Amino acid sequence: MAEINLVEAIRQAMDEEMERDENVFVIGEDVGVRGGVFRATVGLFDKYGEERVIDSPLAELTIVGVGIGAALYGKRPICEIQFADFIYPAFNQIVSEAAKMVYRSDGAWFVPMVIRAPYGGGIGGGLYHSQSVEAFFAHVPGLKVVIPSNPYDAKGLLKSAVRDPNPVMFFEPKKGYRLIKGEVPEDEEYTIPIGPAKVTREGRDLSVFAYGMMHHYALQAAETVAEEGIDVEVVDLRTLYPVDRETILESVRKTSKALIVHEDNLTGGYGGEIAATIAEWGFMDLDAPVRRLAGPDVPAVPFSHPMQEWFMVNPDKIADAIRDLAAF
Amino acid sequence: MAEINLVEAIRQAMDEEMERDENVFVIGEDVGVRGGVFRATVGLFDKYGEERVIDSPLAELTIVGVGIGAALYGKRPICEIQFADFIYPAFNQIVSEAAKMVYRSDGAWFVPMVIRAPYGGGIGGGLYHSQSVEAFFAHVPGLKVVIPSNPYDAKGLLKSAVRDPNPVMFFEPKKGYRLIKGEVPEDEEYTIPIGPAKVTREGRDLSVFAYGMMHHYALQAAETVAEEGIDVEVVDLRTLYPVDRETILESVRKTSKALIVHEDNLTGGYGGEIAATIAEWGFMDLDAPVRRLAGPDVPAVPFSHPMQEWFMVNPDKIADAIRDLAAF
Amino acid sequence: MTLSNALKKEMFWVMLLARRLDERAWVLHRQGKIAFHISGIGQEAAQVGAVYAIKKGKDWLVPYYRDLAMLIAMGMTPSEFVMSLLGKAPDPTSGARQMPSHFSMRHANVVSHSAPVATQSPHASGIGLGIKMDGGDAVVLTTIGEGATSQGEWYEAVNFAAVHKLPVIFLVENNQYAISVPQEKQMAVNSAADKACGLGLPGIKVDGTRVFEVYEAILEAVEKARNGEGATVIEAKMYRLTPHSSDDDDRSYRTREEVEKHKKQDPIILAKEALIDEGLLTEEEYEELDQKAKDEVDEAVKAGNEAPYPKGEDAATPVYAEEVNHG
Amino acid sequence: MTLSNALKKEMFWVMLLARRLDERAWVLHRQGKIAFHISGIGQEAAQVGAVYAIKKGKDWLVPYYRDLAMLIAMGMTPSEFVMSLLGKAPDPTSGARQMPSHFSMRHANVVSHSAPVATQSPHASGIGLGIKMDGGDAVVLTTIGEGATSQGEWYEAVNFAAVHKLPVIFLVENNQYAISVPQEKQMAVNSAADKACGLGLPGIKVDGTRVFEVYEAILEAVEKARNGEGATVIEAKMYRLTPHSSDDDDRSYRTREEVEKHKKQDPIILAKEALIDEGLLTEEEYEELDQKAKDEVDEAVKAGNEAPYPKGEDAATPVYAEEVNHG
Ligand SMILES: Cc1ncc(C[n+]2csc(CCOP(=O)(O)OP(=O)(O)O)c2C)c(N)n1
Ligand SMILES: Cc1ncc(C[n+]2csc(CCOP(=O)(O)OP(=O)(O)O)c2C)c(N)n1
Ligand SMILES: [Mg+2]
Ligand SMILES: [Mg+2]
Repeated sequence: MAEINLVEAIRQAMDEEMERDENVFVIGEDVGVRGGVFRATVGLFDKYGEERVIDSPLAELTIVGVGIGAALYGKRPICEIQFADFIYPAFNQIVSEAAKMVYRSDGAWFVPMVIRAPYGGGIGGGLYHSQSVEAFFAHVPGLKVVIPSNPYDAKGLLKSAVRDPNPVMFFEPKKGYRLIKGEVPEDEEYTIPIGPAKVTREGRDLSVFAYGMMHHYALQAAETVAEEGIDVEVVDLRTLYPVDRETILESVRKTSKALIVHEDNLTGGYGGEIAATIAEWGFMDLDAPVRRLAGPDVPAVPFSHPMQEWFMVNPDKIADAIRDLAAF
Repeated sequence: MAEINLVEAIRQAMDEEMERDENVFVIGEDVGVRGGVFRATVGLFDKYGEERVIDSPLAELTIVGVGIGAALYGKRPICEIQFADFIYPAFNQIVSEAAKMVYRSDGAWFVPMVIRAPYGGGIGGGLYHSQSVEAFFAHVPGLKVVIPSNPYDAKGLLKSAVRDPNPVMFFEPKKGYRLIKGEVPEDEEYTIPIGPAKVTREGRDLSVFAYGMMHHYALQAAETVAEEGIDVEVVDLRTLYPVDRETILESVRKTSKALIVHEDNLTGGYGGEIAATIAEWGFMDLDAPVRRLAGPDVPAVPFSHPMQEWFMVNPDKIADAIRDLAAF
Repeated sequence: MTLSNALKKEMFWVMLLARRLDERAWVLHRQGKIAFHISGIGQEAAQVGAVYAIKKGKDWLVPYYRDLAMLIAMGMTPSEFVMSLLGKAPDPTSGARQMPSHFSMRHANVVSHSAPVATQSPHASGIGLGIKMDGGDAVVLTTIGEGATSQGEWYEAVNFAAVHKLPVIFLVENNQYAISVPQEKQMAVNSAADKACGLGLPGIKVDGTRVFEVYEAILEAVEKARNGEGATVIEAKMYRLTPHSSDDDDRSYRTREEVEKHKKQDPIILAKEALIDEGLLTEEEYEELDQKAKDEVDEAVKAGNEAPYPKGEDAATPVYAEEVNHG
Repeated sequence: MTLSNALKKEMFWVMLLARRLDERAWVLHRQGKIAFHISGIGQEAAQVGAVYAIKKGKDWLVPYYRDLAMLIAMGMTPSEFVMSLLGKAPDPTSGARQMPSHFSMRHANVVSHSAPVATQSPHASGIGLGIKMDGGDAVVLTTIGEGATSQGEWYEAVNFAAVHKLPVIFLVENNQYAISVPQEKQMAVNSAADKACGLGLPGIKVDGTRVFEVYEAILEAVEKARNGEGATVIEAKMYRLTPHSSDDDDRSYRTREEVEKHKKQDPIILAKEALIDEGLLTEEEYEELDQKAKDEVDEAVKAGNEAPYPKGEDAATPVYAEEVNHG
């Protein structure tokens, strides 16, 4: 096992999949000689050439729309959107086309593709380099939405995403690209199935549901409050869509209290779906209100440091929310 | 008072606002000589001329992007998107630009505009003329999202939307355009504030939260079950974003049971936010799980009649869900 | 390559069959038997001329909703079309999920079409990219209305194909209206072909009412594409002889005189005349063909009427590829 | 209209001030005092030339993130820019909500800019529409990078302005790269100005390193627009002399030789030489101006350092117009 960071895990996954299947290719802005602005595609251009590592025009609709066409033809595109904030020009292609292709053709056509995008705040990126966009897509039948929280999962899930016959939205917590490190098997190939959430910390007192960077923070907060005697179960949702309702409800059955954490705006955010799931099918297990801790309802993370701090959910805020709910 | 239908109420609102304020103008596909494919702008072209009733190129990004520019300049555009299903090309302009303008300029710039779009199924429109899109927008700080359920509200709310200094998404239940009729004052001018939900039927046993066509059906279902002795309170949400949490929680305080109804897909739909609101701040009032009745998680309403019926929520399905919850 | 006489007659037959089928759809709508029809009447020459210039089974077609004649030329049967008109279970394009005319024929490389205009154009470029990656010599033909070329989606698709010299033919069927909106409110150039100069690829104009002229123009572009010389934009100009769809009333935005004038350029009449002039067709043979077309359409409607509706719950799947079961 | 000598010197002064300010931002970044800078170095001639061709206070500017010199020309002070660099509360563009260089100056008709490229272009057309509706004779100048013209958004914006003959100048600042991607991967035409022919409006090329040439070219387009003759696309070609931003490392995609070569065409040097040639400037005067610029930048940095950060909770508003309180 070697310890690598999140972005390296992602790079390795792409590299291995490109090596395994010559239909896999990468398309995006600056993914070629530059190796991606976050360096996720470093080395791929040299290894696979400009035909399989394509510097697209500066147009996200092109990246995704052309990717869909290539997928219909039989290729396996990995589309990189430079920042999740810039995915909206491709929204129509993703929602109207990629997501609905299987259904509308009664299964005749597939769109096996991955759309990768770094998301999330806390990196001084201001309103347009910090957004969380998962809620827009975790509502669209036909898509799968995956958010890894650590290198091991990132690599295994991305490899599964590339092999998946459906369009997979793969959102990467960019703040964790270099910050989050973890062990990844060196010689042994592995994948992680898209779908199941994972209990990453067992506990009795309450359940925290999170993903991406917030899952990383949730584990930290859980350690903090453990010293105070609060025994937290942490669930890494990993696949946001389709939702793994069973794992969520099972955890609530055990702890009777639920806190959902995300950095996206509270209202209309993904947490609503988890809360609703619990309020509907886990109601009889509940001992307390279902709590959500999320970004405030302002457009996005502001640039100036104090404002960014005000916006961002962090381990302290999570620990506070845990204490609050535990005390209920 | 005169009885008019929903689309006529909308037409009247635009006509009156254009008469009141010469900065108000309409832009969209076929809104001119054709009077709109649903006839919502009939007569406006003759009355106000082609400068104020603009047949745009076939491009929704243009409609909204140009509308934003005109609003920045000081105009009051009403942008018509022919079907809500076709709003996605404009997603970037709405979410990145219109919604964030006030915040990002610290209040220097406003975007007073209305984006109107017919939404919803049950009209034989198939996958791309039936969609509900409110969940995408009722998550975006800076936008307001309004869905009227009857002519009186439609007229009053649309007039408020035109006068609102913010971008307002105004989604109209197209199935109700001619089907839903109601009294509207003839000579007396009125507006309805954007924001408050409305209790449209008082009841003790449980609360149904709905909007648009589903609110119309919820009232019908409430009458049906009333004969069986179930006393339903119906709340028309009307403004989906920002959410009127107070009215929702007040109703739950009274009835202790909540059913949320929408025609959009269940998972990740707007109902999740309402359920989460109740599960968090109304938890102590609840006597039963928070229920959602919504469209199934398939891409959109299929064309063929039996499949459309299978997809659509209707008064019978609502009545069944009410009976179920009442019996809990 | 000049067309054989047999092929010319075949092309005429396809146009005629598509026309009779299309007319029948209007009748079915007037009879209240179908909910919706969107028509290709007036555009058959462009559609059939174009499809005969590509190689069926090898090349790709990414069509739009007016391309009924194109699909007939590609092998879709009238009864398959009627299934979709009626929303019957055997509809092979979508299992009756989509509205009629949202074509798809995977076995013939005809990609599934949706309703939001211009979304198909980037797909064509992506298919072209795939072909180029594999070093293949197939080409992609994609169609669109002139109104829809106002979408950034079309611009981006053509731009990508131009930058990468992809084997794609972007055929614009300019029928002069986008529902009620005339061309001059869509663009400040005279022709969608003129847009090509701003994108760095050839732009060709052709009379879209004349099937053999269209064939020649497309063939040239196809051969270029096949030889690695890249993409072409072609505008075929014609006139939409019917209302936009069965939901439309075109009297609100154009005069009857205008429509009548263009009926003189009906591509079926022009093709018929051309064949008669060339001695390839007689009035009698035409009447026979016409009767045969009507008979086939009758058969198709009969088959459609007899076919079952899908069950409501069939609509639950397939949302994801793994739910697909064609067993 | 020929430029007065005073105006020429003023333009040079603005370029120089912008340059020194921009350079200081790089220094602040190297010192770890700011988190981010995106530079206009190499583009000052185009920016200042363009702005002097419009009427401040009357005309509109819809800029993009590289337009520091343009903003200085419009009246933004160096200290205002430094506030945004440092994320300090007095930042007048966004109250420190946005990253630096996301300009806005409402009192000067400079529209707020965001980061997603090309979103500003349709706004320019919309403002042009408003002006036309009111029968005004103001014009709109909007800028964009050559890479961003690949977005459908730009195409749609120009198309609308062309169809409606709106008073908009679409200035493309072609600095030859979009981060690492060279022009030939963006477009198959030689110049963004060549895109105009496909949209039915004039497309003009100008040397973007020569401030007075840019001025002349823009002025002509502005006068046309003011006279109701519609929109123009203008490409000013220059070279991005710095990395894309402080996050970029341009050595991965271009050689040092290439960069050095273009430094010989530095617009500041060219403008200085032109003024000296015309006898409007001496080396001594230049040194004085330069010192003055550096002093002003020093002052600005000092003011920036002394200014307070916003409070975290200031970020809670204004989300909606009714929360705006400039009292
Ligand atoms: C994105 C989008 N916006 C609006 C529509 C509604 N609509 C369907 S066809 C049409 C006009 C299309 O005109 P054109 O592209 O010229 O093709 P034609 O129908 O004339 O063949 C419109 C506005 C749509 N289908 N998609
Ligand atoms: C929609 C969108 N996609 C990607 C980016 C990231 N990005 C910022 S600047 C840039 C390159 C812009 O190139 P160009 O338009 O030529 O302008 P330049 O920076 O060279 O002045 C990219 C890809 C963005 N800001 N917006
Ligand atoms: Mg047309
Ligand atoms: Mg550039």
